[in-house]
Amino acid sequence: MSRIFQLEKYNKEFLLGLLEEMVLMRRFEEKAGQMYGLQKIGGFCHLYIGQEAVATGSIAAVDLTKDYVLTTYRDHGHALSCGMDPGVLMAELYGKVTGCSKGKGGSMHLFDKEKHMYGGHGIVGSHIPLAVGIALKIKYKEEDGVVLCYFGDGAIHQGAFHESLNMAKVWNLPVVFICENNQYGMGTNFERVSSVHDFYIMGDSYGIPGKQVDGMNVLEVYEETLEAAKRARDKGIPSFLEVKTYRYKGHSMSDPGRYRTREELDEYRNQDPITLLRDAMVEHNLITEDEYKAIDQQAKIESNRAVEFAENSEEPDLAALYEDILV
Amino acid sequence: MSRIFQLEKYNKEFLLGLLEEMVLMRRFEEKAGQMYGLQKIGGFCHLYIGQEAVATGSIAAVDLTKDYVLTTYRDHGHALSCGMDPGVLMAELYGKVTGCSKGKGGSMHLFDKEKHMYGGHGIVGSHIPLAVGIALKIKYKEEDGVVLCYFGDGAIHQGAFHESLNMAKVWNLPVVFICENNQYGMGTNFERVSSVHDFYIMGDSYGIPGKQVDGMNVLEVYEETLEAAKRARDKGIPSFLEVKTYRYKGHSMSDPGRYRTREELDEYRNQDPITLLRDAMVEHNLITEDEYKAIDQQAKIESNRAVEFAENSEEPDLAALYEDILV
Amino acid sequence: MPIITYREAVRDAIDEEMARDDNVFLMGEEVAEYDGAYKVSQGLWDKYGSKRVIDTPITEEGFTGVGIGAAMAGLRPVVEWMTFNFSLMALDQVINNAAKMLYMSGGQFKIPIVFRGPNGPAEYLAAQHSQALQSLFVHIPGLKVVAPATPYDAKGLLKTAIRDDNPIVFLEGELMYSWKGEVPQEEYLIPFGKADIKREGSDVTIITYSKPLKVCQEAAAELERIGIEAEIVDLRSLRPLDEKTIYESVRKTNRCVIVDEAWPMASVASHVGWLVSRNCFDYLDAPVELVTGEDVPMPYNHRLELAAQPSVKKVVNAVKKVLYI
Amino acid sequence: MPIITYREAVRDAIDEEMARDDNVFLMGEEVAEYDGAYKVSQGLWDKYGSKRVIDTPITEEGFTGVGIGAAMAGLRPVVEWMTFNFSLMALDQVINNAAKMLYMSGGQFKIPIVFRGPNGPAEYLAAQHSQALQSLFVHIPGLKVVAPATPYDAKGLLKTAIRDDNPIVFLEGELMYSWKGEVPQEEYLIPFGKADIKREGSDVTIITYSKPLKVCQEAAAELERIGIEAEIVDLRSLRPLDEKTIYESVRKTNRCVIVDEAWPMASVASHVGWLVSRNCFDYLDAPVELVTGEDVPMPYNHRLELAAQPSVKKVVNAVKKVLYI
Ligand SMILES: Cc1ncc(C[n+]2csc(CCOP(=O)(O)OP(=O)(O)O)c2C)c(N)n1
Ligand SMILES: Cc1ncc(C[n+]2csc(CCOP(=O)(O)OP(=O)(O)O)c2C)c(N)n1
Ligand SMILES: [Mg+2]
Ligand SMILES: [Mg+2]
Repeated sequence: MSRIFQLEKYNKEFLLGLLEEMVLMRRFEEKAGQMYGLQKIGGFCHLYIGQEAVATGSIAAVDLTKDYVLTTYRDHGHALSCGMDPGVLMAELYGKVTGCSKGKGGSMHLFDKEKHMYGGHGIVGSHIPLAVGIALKIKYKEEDGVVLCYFGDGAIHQGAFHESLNMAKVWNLPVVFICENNQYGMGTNFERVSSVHDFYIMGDSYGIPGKQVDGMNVLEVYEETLEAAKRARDKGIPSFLEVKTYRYKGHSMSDPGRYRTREELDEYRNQDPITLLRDAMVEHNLITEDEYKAIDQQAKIESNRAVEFAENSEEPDLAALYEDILV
Repeated sequence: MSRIFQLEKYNKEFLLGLLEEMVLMRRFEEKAGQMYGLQKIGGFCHLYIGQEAVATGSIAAVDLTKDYVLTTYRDHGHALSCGMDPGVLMAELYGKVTGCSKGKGGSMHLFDKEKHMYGGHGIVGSHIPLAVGIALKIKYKEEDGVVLCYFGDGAIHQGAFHESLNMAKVWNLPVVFICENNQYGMGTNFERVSSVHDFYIMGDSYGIPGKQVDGMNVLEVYEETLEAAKRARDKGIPSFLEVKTYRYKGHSMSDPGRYRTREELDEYRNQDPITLLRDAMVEHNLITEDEYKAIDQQAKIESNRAVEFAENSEEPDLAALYEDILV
Repeated sequence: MPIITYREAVRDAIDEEMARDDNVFLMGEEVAEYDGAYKVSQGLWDKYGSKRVIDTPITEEGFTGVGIGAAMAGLRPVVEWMTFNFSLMALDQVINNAAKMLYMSGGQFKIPIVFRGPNGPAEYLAAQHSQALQSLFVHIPGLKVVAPATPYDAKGLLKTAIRDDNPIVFLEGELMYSWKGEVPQEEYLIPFGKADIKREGSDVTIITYSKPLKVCQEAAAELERIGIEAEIVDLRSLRPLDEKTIYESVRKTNRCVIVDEAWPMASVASHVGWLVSRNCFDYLDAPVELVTGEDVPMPYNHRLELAAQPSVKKVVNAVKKVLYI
Repeated sequence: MPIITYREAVRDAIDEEMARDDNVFLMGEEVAEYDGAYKVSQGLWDKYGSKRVIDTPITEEGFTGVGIGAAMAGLRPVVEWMTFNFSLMALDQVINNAAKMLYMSGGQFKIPIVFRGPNGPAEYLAAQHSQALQSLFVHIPGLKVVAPATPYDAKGLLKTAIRDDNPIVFLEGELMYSWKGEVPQEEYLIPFGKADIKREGSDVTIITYSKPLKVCQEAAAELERIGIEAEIVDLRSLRPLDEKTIYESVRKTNRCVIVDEAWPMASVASHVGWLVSRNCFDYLDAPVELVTGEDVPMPYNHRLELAAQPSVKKVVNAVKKVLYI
């Protein structure tokens, strides 16, 4: 697959920002995986490797002083895109009190109210209505915000998705529904459980504009989100973006991923979102190999620092068990 | 609205059967309403008056020795179309032990396993997956059946509807999903809670043929159901029919129906499904006014007999309270 | 004091809180233009308009989640479930989202929301439409659950609920809506976690809440005629539970009957039964008896339906049993 | 006797019943090609194919309803919920359809179905993925609920469940899947409603079920060291409940501790606590004590997570308390 990157439209800082963010995600996730292997992290841990362009491109298109992000348990990438500190995230993965959710949420439940990162949700499909509720608040308060709501291809079949799209349109609420179609639920190729194979057409059932987006192209994700967000912001028209992407790792750390072929995986690795942007930028003389290496080095350093921060942080006090149940 | 009835295609017995069935429904429901007024019947009681052509036309298109019917709490009409005895139905409405559900189900829960009337369900949308399950059994057992699953315009938004259509198509199951769009939930015009106003297009999201059907024309309902049932039976392709109809009475007996205008009601009364068929048959010299009167008289007699049967039946024994909880 | 119905008390509480705080709004099926399936919200749409009184599609899971999302973002939704029977479709939202958000976000997201509507059996409605489902909610940490039985309690507790920053499950009752009682004109709030002694007595403690209160009051009147003075403790708030008032009463009367229209297993009734047994161990002169809804799906037939519910006779018999008479 | 894991016991039960009866089939998320999220169904798809081992979309409400419909029509589905946390999305189907169909159809439609999967906390999963939800199901008439704690019990009870003509909720546990135990090669069935005395003792009765059995066994060993002989009653079946065995044991030991990993309010634990208090009133030398999951959403941090669950120490302390030592 060949892609056209019209880099001329963007300033260099912006492109570098996207690249740095994606590289940081990649290195952060590798580190998380490594620490999981060392049993520093336990439970479910869903890595974002391969999907970096989705969170990066789309969240770059909004303004989190007024806009909002909600996603699934596969939330490390989105949290980083929202500007959350890698150390605070890693500490949460470690279950430390310095984590964003005080060690009570863990990998699947990253939250930062200040940064408008509204979670990190574990039940497939169930956070989609929450996004509509946040959009309702925006309209109610006559604010200027937009909600980006991410979910997987597996969530498409859940009733909550359909109920949400209908309500968002009936009430004209500013939500952009973003399906990260990484083509697998756990071990299930989406085509095996889906009666249609192009999800974006489902917008039609709700009078909502639907579009398929190349999730390996961070700029396409950015552009499409920008347009959808603008439509939501200016006209209260919700949108539905089906972003085609791929995860390189298993569903979670415990999944060996035997349900797919080496070839398929390689095919996607060959259209790696980071490599694609880097190569385009190199081609356009926006970055040198060495500069890229420096970015990568920086990402590694930040990820190591995150681990260090997590390692050196305290566990929550036992008293925390009975805190935060009620206000 | 003018309708064309191509009566030539049908034999007289068949047409008379449809007419008789619709008239019986009308008179039965009027009687039920009357008995409700006399407090012989209590609770929720959802009359089918105005919608007779839907159950009559569609159930005429299937063979209940191998096919199945499931519907909502607005189930008296379907029960009659399935050939259930008016007396047994009225007795159920009275809560008598001679009722089809031994007086334990009532108006909303009419069942007849023998006649393949699989209920009578009270939770909006929740019986739709059951229909898919029955269709699964048909395929599993390599039988020749089809399931007709009825629900209202209000049920369209429930997640269960969408989950069901997807599964029916993924597994190629013989179900015909029939939305009786009588244009109101309780007091809510469907357009106020629906992001699209033509439901039949929703089939597209599931690769399921969708069609809008004139629910005041019993023959159109019959033809479309016949075609959908054939497709389901022969090819395992589910269908979605949106049947446009209207209820003359309130949502249930306690609803005065103030949310709609006299004019709107009159407009639909002027396309009454019974009158339309009767007039067409008169025009085609298939029936005389006197013969029609005799049919009507017969329906009244049957309805009166049903009341008599119910009145003369016993209440269930108190011991029944603890029966039928488990097998 | 003016006498109003339970329905009016609930409506007035919503109305007053909506007037007081712009962030409060009401949503649910048929709550706006139709004035509510049980007319609880009558007139509110006329007064506040479609922005603040919102008709939803029939999507319990979805609109409950929308309410929770709005609460995350700072609004104060009152979500009406047409009846609690349909709340089962929304239980994932209540349990996995509303009750857990504060905890799993490490204290960042409070969820100020009220889920309310009629709970418990009404008449001739059969199994799917006649359930008293409080036990399911009371089981869940992160929720508060209240179940007032009088107009006075309904108004005071609902106003407290709407101002509370936690998710509240507020149980009303179709048959209670027409019950009447004195409600002061002046504003008042009733705190959660306070039971109310609806009748003082020295011979036996009858613990109840919600609709069965009336049955207990009638039973107490009947018992009085044979010289038995029953004390009636109306829990009002199920989570938190006012253990102190319960124990004080039982330690005084030494006998206890619990009356609850829900099913018996893993219920509020049996929970309180264990609490009393444990914490009044040295005071009890007889085992704690329960009068609950019978352990059956609700039948349609009215005679059976009545037999499935707590009755004056059942309560009187239970009291006699704990008094060994 | 061969020693196998709990996972294998569950798998063998399904396998044997599928081989015995063509109407039995398995459906759920990832049960077929992926061999099950927890590998319970490993090999079954290879053996029985896509007709009888069915991967579903992620639609708990929908596929649970499909199972119930198939059961109405005469098949015998085994529905796997990947975990019980997700069963909340299907609760309306279980409670309003499966549990009520027989009753509201006047006895016409039986629902022979098994809902099964791992329940209760595992490790590092936080609030939405670590819930012991049995109390919600036990509350409902029209269901049967079983919760075996050993491979032997799991196999025998699951085979009974699959042959039963009623809706059965069958609770397993992620952390139990690797537990090992003796399971005979020959076919056997275990009837519902029979508790099993897992350890005999004369000083105190510890009532438990499911995963906490192990904690109770360890506690009993520790208590033995200080001369206390605990009798452990493993309920196995929660609905129906074997009251007879419970009372016999308590009437012998005169002291009772109930251990349950679910939350305390309106729980199986407090229900049994009330039953014992009431029916062994004259035999109890101390109030019944409960050791339950703490009344909090489950935290992610492992230390907190462990603190939220029943532990050997908590059980030992509760036993000491009822022994006044
Ligand atoms: C309601 C519910 N059912 C099942 C699960 C278990 N589960 C977690 S992730 C997952 C697969 C989801 O796939 P998809 O939506 O494509 O997201 P992805 O993991 O690929 O990002 C499943 C089945 C869950 N968390 N919630
Ligand atoms: C899940 C659920 N929510 C709410 C109700 C209450 N209710 C009963 S009928 C009804 C309106 C349904 O309208 P529609 O689907 O159009 O069917 P109709 O009554 O018009 O035939 C509502 C809201 C219910 N029974 N189930
Ligand atoms: Mg996916
Ligand atoms: Mg309708």
